[in-house]
Amino acid sequence: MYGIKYFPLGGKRKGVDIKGGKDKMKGMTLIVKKTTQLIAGMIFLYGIYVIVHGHLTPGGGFAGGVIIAGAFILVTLAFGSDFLKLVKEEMGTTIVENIAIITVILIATAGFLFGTKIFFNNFLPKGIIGDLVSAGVLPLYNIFVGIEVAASIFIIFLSLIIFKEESQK
Amino acid sequence: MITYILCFMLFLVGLYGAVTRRNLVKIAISLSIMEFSTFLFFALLGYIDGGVAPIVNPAEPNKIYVDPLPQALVLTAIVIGLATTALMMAIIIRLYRKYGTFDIREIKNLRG
Amino acid sequence: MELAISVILGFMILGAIYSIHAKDLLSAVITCGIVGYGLVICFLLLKAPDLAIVQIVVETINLIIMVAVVLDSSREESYSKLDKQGIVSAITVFVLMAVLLYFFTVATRSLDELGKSTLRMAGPYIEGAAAKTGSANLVTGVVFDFRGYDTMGEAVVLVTAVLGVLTILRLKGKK
Amino acid sequence: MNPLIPLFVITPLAATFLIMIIGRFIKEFNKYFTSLTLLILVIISFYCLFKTGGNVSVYKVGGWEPINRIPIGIYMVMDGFSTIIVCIINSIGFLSAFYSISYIKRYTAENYFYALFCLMIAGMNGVVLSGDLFNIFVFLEISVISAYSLVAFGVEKNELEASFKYQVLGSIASFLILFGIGFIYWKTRTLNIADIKEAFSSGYDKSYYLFVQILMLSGFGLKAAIIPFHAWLPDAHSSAPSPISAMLSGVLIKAVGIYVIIRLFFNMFIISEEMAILITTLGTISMLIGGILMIGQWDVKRLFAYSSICQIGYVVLSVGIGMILISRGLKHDVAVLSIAGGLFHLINHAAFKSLLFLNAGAIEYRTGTRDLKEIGGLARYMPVTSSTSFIASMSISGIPPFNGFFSKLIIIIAAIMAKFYLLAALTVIVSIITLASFLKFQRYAFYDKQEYPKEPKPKEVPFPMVFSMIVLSIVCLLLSLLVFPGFRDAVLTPAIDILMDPLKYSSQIIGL
Repeated sequence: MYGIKYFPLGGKRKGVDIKGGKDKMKGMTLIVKKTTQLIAGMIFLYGIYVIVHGHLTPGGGFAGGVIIAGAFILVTLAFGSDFLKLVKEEMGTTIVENIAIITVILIATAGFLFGTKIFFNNFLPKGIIGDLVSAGVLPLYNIFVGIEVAASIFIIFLSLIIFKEESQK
Repeated sequence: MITYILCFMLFLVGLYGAVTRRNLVKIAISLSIMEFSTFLFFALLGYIDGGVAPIVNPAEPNKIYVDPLPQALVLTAIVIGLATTALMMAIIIRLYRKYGTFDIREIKNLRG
Repeated sequence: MELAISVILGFMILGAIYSIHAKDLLSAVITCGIVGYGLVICFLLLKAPDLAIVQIVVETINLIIMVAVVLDSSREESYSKLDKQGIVSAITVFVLMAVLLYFFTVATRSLDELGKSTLRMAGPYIEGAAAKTGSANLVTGVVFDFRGYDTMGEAVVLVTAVLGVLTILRLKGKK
Repeated sequence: MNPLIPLFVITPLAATFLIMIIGRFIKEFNKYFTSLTLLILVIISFYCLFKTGGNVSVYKVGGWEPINRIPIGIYMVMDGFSTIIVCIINSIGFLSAFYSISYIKRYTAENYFYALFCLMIAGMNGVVLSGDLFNIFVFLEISVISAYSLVAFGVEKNELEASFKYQVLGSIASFLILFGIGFIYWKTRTLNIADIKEAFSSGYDKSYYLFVQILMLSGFGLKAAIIPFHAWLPDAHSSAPSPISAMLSGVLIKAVGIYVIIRLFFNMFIISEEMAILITTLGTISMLIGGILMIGQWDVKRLFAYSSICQIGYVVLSVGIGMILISRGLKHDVAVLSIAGGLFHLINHAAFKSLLFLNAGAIEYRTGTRDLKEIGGLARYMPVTSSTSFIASMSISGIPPFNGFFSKLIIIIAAIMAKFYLLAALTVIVSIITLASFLKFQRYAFYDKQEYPKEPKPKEVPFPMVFSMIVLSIVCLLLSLLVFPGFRDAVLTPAIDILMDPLKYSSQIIGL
């Protein structure tokens, strides 16, 4: 009986609407917050693992990026944030995203400028198959594409939330 | 061959939904279903009997691997699908705020 | 193998039909998500773990976005009885579907069966590809090295969609 | 290996992200930088046209050489045909971007506009310069997704609805294309267009070919708005901001629709008579119905949008006549003439239709409406807009000194020489309908009333808009020169050669 009051079943609790509205951005209940604290870090680490081992095991920049974005989304949903902070966050994330994608293009053109003067050339030494540091530029692509994907999905989510908040005013 | 036909049937179900439904969200769902069937079609094309997942283990060479090319294509296509769905959802929520309904028959400002 | 995939596909088709016809939009969206997760199992059976991972996370994000849109609304599909135009269009679509299905079965008669595929372009991706790209995961090798240009395009598509979402969700269009 | 080829894609992409980063901190950076980038691209593309236009140059991305004559990487290909389209894309893109400098001031978030504009250019350049089917799909998605967002740029009711319609039909088209690519991969196990041609040449299975060709034709036909698939075009083109309408109508439907259809049917599939007749029929229907629907329109931009469908019908029709002749194996010179007419009309249409949409934008910029019944007597207040739109209207209706006349004449002559008398007659009739509609536009917009009915009186638009319109109207006049042999040999002949000789394309690419 006592715990049910704080259990995030969704829908309407006593007078408070979890689904939407201004109340949402104040965050969810204590249990959710504590659980999120525990889990979000692990999800984040798992995302990094998937990205870094992209050339050895299944996964890669895209999967890992989406997982990292999932961790951020979880934290935002659980803890909430006020409106102004959200807008700032969105601006920052946009810049991160653009820098990441421009780095991908720079790496691609790097083979164009030096190396063998070919666009998209894998100009770094390949190393031994199975090592963490191997496969030339592929891990770099994985990392920057991962950052870019994470930022993109987080921006999509944030802009949806911001739009909802704005249009309710 | 039956799997390919079923896969194409899934595609047709999506097409049917996209053409006949009158609800914005339902149209988006139908498009997602078409997307799924296309991904599955590519994955089916790459399968080889007795093949293993295309991850090389230097200790055990000379295995049969499934075709990695369609998998790479699907990987690309999945992310493109995510992008289109996100954009479509943004337009849908915008239209809902303007009209207060998802029904396409009431959203008919433009002729033709 | 073929049987297992066919059974899952059958359930996916049923789920798709239900999802298209459900009255409550939330259940429609969630059923669509379940169909997507069914796809994950198919990918695992087809020996495509990369795709399974990407599909499962992307489907989750997709579901979050869709539910966020639907939850805010009335959720009911305003259902009205089939009018004349609806019946005509439904009949046309069914006929068209039957014709397409027939042509599909005819057209695919001479093609490879499931699991009997040969390799032409992908041959070099497997033989000695690990030495060429240095990547143990052949899919990553293909995605970022042989077809890296495609992948750059794909990342750009995502950026384009983000720019589009930011553009569309502006409150004021004109000054 | 021509190192200039990847620049067409990298430069606009890099410009996009620089605009997104630097444009946040420095105002006014975005507009001038976009125009500058596109100006550079225009110079490079014309350099390519006159320097290397004739021969096929291949760029192997990643430096992957073919193994056993089977290409394994992605190839970028630049030949006569794609060079022409690249020149069109970048020139119209530059003029539209320059025009936007004053036009888009009324909207918020200019950064996003210019970023999406550059992405659209990058996507179209990528589609046109690609020699790989899946690569075409990826870049097509870049260009159409930015087009969806740009159509909705005004975020009012009409824009959003048009964008949604465009997006639903565009997504269906994308999945049809993707399914078709899968089908081709199923049979040939390769994605390079030249290599697919090689693989197709062994073993001919009629039902398979027909199915694949219909999938591809309906997919790209939806993008090109050929008639049964045209539902999105009038809404999208009339709702978008005017520079974007000019891009969509003048370039996008050609680069991602007509160009790819012609490329695939001439250089990848084996031309069969059934498909040739189907394509000709679709072209004829587009031409007729587009012309008939055009008559009743009072909204300026909708009138132009329907006329786009009609003019695209001309292009498809003449290319289709060429295909019929090729598949029957007779009258090779007439087929060449017919395809030349189609390509010439494609180039001309890009020039005058963009000009018309820019004019419509100028009218809307000063009067705030697009309804022909509410405006009138503008000739006195907006002399440049009036005279340039007169040139464009005469071009599109085929009045002698302008470019439209020559291309329509070539199409009609080719139809008569191929003994398709009915088609020739229809072409003439639709041309007259076009003339009537555009005379209506001229009369009601510029000459009908002595005085503009409302206050304040409109005045001429700012310099960037005037500049773009004048340049385009000069281009309309200059393009007439393409009928003379010297210019034709430099521009049109290499493109026709690559299309007419089915083995040239594939052998050059694989052999190199």
